[in-house]
Amino acid sequence: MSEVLMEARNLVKDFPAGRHRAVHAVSDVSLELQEGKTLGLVGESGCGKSTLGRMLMHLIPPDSGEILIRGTPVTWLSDADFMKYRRMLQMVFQDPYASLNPRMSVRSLIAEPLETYRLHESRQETTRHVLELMSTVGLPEEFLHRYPHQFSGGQRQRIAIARALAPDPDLIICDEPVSALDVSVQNQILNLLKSLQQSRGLAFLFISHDLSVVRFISDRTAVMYLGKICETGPTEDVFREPLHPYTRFLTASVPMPDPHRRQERPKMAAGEMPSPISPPAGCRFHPRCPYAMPECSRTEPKLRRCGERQVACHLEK
Amino acid sequence: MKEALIQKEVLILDGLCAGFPARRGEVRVLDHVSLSVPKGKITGLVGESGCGKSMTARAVMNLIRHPGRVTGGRILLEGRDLLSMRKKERRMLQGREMAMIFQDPMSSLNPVMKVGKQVDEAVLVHEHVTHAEAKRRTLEMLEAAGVPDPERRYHSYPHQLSGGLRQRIMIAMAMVCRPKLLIADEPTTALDVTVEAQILDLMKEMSAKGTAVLLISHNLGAIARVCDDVSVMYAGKIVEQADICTLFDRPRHPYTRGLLSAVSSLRDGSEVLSVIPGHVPNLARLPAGCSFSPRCSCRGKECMEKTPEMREISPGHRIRCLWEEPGKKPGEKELETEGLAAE
Amino acid sequence: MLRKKEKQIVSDFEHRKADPAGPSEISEAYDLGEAETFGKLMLRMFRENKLSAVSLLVILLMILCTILAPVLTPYGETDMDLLNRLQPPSGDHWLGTDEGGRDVLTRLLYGSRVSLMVGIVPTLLSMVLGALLGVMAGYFGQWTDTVIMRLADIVLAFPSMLLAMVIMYTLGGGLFNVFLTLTLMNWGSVARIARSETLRLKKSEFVEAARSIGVSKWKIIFRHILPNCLPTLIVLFTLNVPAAILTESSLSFLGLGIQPPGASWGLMVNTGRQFLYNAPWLSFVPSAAIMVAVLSFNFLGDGLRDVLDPRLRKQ
Amino acid sequence: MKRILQALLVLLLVSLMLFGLLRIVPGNPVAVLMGEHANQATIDRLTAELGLDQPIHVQFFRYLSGAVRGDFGTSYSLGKPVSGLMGTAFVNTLLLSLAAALFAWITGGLCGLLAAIRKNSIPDRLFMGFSLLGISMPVFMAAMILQYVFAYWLHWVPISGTADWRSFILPAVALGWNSAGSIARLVRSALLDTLEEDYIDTARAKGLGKSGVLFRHALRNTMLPTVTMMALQLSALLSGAVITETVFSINGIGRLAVQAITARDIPLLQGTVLFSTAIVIFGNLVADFLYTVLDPRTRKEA
Repeated sequence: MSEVLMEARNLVKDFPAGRHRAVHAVSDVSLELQEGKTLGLVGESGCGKSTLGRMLMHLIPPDSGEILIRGTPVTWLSDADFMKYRRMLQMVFQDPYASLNPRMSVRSLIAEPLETYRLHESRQETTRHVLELMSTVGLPEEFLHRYPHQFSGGQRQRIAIARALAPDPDLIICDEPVSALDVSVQNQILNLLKSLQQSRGLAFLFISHDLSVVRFISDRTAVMYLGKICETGPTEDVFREPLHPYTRFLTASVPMPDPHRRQERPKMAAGEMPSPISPPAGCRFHPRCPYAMPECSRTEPKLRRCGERQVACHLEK
Repeated sequence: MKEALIQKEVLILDGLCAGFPARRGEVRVLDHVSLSVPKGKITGLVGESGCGKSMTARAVMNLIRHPGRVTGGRILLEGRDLLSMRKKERRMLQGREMAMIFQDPMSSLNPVMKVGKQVDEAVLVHEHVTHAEAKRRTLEMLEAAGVPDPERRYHSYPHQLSGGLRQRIMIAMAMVCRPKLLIADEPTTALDVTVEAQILDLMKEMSAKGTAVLLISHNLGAIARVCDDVSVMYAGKIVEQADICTLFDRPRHPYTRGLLSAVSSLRDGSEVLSVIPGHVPNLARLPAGCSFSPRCSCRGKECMEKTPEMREISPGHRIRCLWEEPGKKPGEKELETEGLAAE
Repeated sequence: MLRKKEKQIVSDFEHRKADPAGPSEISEAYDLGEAETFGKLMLRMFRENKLSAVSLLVILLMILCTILAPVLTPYGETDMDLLNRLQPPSGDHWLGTDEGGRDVLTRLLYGSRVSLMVGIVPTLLSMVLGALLGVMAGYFGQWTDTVIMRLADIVLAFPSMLLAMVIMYTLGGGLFNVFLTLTLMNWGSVARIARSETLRLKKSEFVEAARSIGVSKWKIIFRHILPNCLPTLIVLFTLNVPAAILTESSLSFLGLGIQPPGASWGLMVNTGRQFLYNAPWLSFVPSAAIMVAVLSFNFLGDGLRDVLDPRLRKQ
Repeated sequence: MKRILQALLVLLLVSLMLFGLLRIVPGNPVAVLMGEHANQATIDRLTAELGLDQPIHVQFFRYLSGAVRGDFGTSYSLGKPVSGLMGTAFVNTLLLSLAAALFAWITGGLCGLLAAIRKNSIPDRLFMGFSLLGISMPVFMAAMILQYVFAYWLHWVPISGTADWRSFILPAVALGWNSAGSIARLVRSALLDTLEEDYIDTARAKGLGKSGVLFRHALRNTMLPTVTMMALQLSALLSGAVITETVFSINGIGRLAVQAITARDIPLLQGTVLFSTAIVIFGNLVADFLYTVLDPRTRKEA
C-alpha cells in the first residue's frame, strides 16, 4: 500500500442559481490519491467531476469539507500560503485550443511556471529547462518560438503537459485531457502520460467521461453520479464486475467497436441524469434504477467498504 | 419513376466532388466520393475530424456554406439527380423525402421558438394541413421519438430541455414527414454515453421502419453498434467500404487497420496503445500519391507517386490502396510512440 | 464588407475553438499554420479591404498637413484682411475668406490640429482609464465591480451631448477642458466592453491554467488578460476617435468648446453659419473636412475590426 | 422589478452628480445673474430666497423632493417655473424625436435588411454608403445641407420653426440619419451572423425557402441585438436634438438647455438635463422589457 498524497474529506460545493436555488455540484465527496498512482474519475457531464478537480486544485474553494496534502490540511490556506503546495500539483485542461494563451510563445508558456516558482537564476537556464521538457513530451526544439495556433490539437496538449511537468510536481490533475482529440492522436497522448507516470513516479487524477480511456490509464477508478461518488475500487474490478447499478449501466452503455457483440447490452435505465438543482431524495440514482426499492427513495445509501472497494447502494450490504 | 420504386438504394453518391476556392487554385474537400444508402439499413461513414464526412452530408442537403460548392459528380435520390434539379424542386424534397439531424442539438434548434412549433413547421412546409392536424402529427412523432410528456414538451423552448431531449426533438422534426432518407451527422457526439445508447437505439428503430439512414460518426463503437455497411473516409476520399462485419473482422486498408487497432488496444489491456503516427494532413497541401502514405507504416515507393483508385477485392469490399496481396497485412500493430516521427 | 473568405476562416476557427469535438473541415483545409504578426495582419487588411488602406493614407496625409500647415500656406491663422471679407474661392484664396477676411484654407489647416488632437488625445486617455477600470471590475468582481460599473452606468445614462454641455459649463471652454470632458464622457463605454471581455477571458481555460500554476493576480491581468483584450481595444480606439471629433465639433458649433480666436472645424461652422446663405462655403468646407476625417477613421476601424476582432460587430 | 429599482438608483445618482457638478461652478450664481452693479444686500436677499445659503445637502434634498412632485424650481433668466417651460418644450422635442426615431428605425431597419439579403450587391453598397454617410456626418452638417437645399433653395418646406407638420420633416431626417446609419449597419451584420447559425441549416434542411428562413427564423433572432441598439439610439437622438433644435429654431428641451447655459440659468439647465436623462433611463427599461419578451432564454422559469 502506498502513501496517501492527497485526501479529500466530505467536500461540498453549491453554486448559486438564481433566487433560493443552487446547483449542488458536489455533495459530500471523499477520496484519496496515492503517491505514484492514477485515480480515474468517471461520470457524465454535469456530475460534478470537473468541479471536484478544481477544488482539489485550489481554484475554487469548497463550501465545506477538508483537503489534506500529505496529512496537512490546506483547504483554507490563502493563495499566498498555498504557493508552496502549488509546485506539487499541476493541471492539464480539456480543451487544448483554449488552455494555452494565444499570445504567448511555446517558450514563455512552458517557462511561466518555472518563473512563477523562481526555479532558475538565469534566462538561459530557464530556456535550457524548457527545451529539456519539450524533448520529454516529444516536441522538436525548433518549435520553441512558435505560437499555439500553429499547432494541432495533439501537439498543443503536449505543450500543456510539458508546462504541467515543469515544476516537477507529484500530482497532475488531468481534466478530460484527450476528449477533444481524434482517436489516433488520443492514443499518442495517453501513451505519453502513462510513460511519464512510470518514469517519474507521478500521481494522476484522471477526470474523463470516456470509460475505456479511464480503464487504460487508472489504477483505481471512482464513478460519480450527480455530485456523489457511487463506487470506487481497483479499475479492473470496477469494470469487470460493477457493483453499483449505475456503474453497470454506464459500462454497458459504452458501444463496443465490435459488430458481433451489439446485442449484449441489457436494456436498463432510461432517461437522463436529472438536474443537479433539485437532485432526487434518497439515492440519487433511484428514479432511473431498475432495482430501486422503496428504501432507495427514502434514505441515502452511504459509501460502504467491501474489501478493496467501496459502493453506495442499498443492495450491497 | 417505375425504376425508382423498385430501386433498393435510396441514395447514391456517384463521384461526388466538392471544394472551395483558395489562394492558389481550389481546395478539394470531397474527392470522388461514391457510396450508396439502401432502404431499411444504416450506412455508416466514419473518419477523423476534417476528413470531409460532414461535408458529404451537407452536399446532399444543399447546405454547403459559401464559398464552398459541389464541383462534380452526381447525387441520386431514388434515381433522381439532385444536382440537375431546379432549386425549388430540390428544396421541396428536403424535409419530405430526406431529412438531416445535426451534431449539436442546442445550436441546431431556434432558441426563440417553441420546439413544438419547430416540428409543426416541418409538416406545414410540405403538406397542406391545418395547424391542428400538424400539431397532432407532431405530438404523435414526439411520442414515437421517446419524448416523455409530449403535450407539455410541445410548449418548451430549447434551453429548457436536456441534450438528449433536444436530440429527440431533432429526430422527431426530421422524421415527421416520414422521409425515405435520414442523414445523421454525429448525432451523439455532444451527448453522454447513456443517452448516446438511447439515441442509437432510436435510430435503429427508425431504420427498421424502412428509412434509409446515413450515420456519420468518428466513433467506431457507435458505428459498430448500429450500422450495416460502413465507408471509411480519409482526407476527402473514401478509402475502404464494406459491410460491417467484414470491415471490423478483415480490414484491408492500413488506415482502417490503424483506427481499429487504436480503438481495440484501449480495451484489451495492453500496456502501450497502438497509434497512427503523425496527424491528419492539411487538405490544401496533400502529399503526392496516396494521401495516407506519409503515415502508413508499410508504404512502398510507388505509394508516394501513384494515386490509388478504388477497387473491389471481394464482393462488396472495396479499398483505395495499391497493395495487392492480402497476405501482406500492411499496417499491423504499430508500437510507435513517437507521434511526430513521421512529420 | 468585402471579406467573406476571411470571415469564413475566422468564424470556422472560432467554431472550432468553441466546439473542439466538432470537425470543421473548412478550417482544416485552410492554411492556418502561418503566424500572423501585426505587420502581416495589416497587409492582409489592406489586401482584402482597399478602403481601409485609402483611409489610413488620408489620415496620415491629414496629420502631415497639420504639421506642415505654416509651410503650406502663405497666410497666418488669424491674419485679418478686411478688404477681402467673405470672398468666394479664388486663385488667391482656394477656399475663399471668412467674415474677417481670413483665408479659409489656412484656418482649416490650423483647425485640423485641434480637431485631430481632440479626436486622439481624449480617446487615448479614456481608453486607458476605461480599460483599466473595466478589467479591474471584471477580474475582481464584487464591490470593485459594483462601484465601477455603477459609475459607468451614470455616465452612460446621460445623453452624451447634454453631459458634455454640463461639464463644459462647469469647467469653462478651452482645449484642455474639451480633453477632460471627452475623457470623462467616453470611459464608461470602454469600461463596459473591457469588462465583458475580461469576464469572457477570466472563464477561459488559459487563465484558469495560469491560476492553477499560481501566477499572481496582477500578472494574470497584465500578461494574460490585457494582451488578449488588445485587439478589441485597438478597434474600439479607431471607432471612438471619429465619435470624439464629432462631439467636439458639435460642442464648438454650440459655442461651448474651443473659444475664438482659436480655430477648430466645429467653431468655423458655427461662425460661418451666420452667412449660410451668402457665403455657404464658410460652413460647408469645414463640415466636409470633419466628414472626411470621420469617414476615414470609420473605414479604418471597420477594416481593423474585421481582421482583429469579428466578435465586436455585435456591439 | 429589480431592474426598475436599479434604474431608480441610477436616476438618483445621476441627479446627485448633476447637482454636484453644477455647484462646483466658481462664484455665486446670483451675483453672476445680477450683473456687476448689483449691491451686496440684494444679492444676499436673493441668495437666501433661492435657498442658496443653505448647506449643500439640504439644498439637494429640497431640490429632490421638489423634483419628485414635478417642481424643478424657477428659472433665473426667464422667471417662470422650470416645469412649465419644459412642458411646452417637451412636446416639441417629443414630436421631433419620435419622427426622427421612426425615420431611423424604418429606413435603418429596411436598409440593413435589404443590404444583408443582397450581400455584396450594388444595393448593398448603396445602402451601406448611405448609412456610413449618416454616421460620419455631423448632425449640424446634415441639418444645414437639408435646410439649404430643401428650404432655402427649393422652398419645399419652411426653413425653421414649428408652424405645421411639414416643418418637422427636415429636422427629423437630419436627426434620424445618424441613428438610421447605426441601425442599418447593426441589422445587416446581426442578420448575416444569424444566417450562419446552425438552426438556419436546420430550417433549410426542413425545406424552408429563403423567405421562410428569413422571416420565420432569422428575423426574430436579429431583433435581439437591434432592440438594445435602438434604446441606445434614444440617447443619441436626444443629444442630436440639441443641435437640430438649434439649427431649425425649434423650441425644445435641447434648445432650452443651450439657452440655459448661455444665460447661466442653473435651475433650467438642471431640469432639462435631468429630464432628458430620465427619458433615456426609461427607454433602456423598455428595451430590457422588450428583450425579455423576445428572448425566452432570459425569462424566468415558471
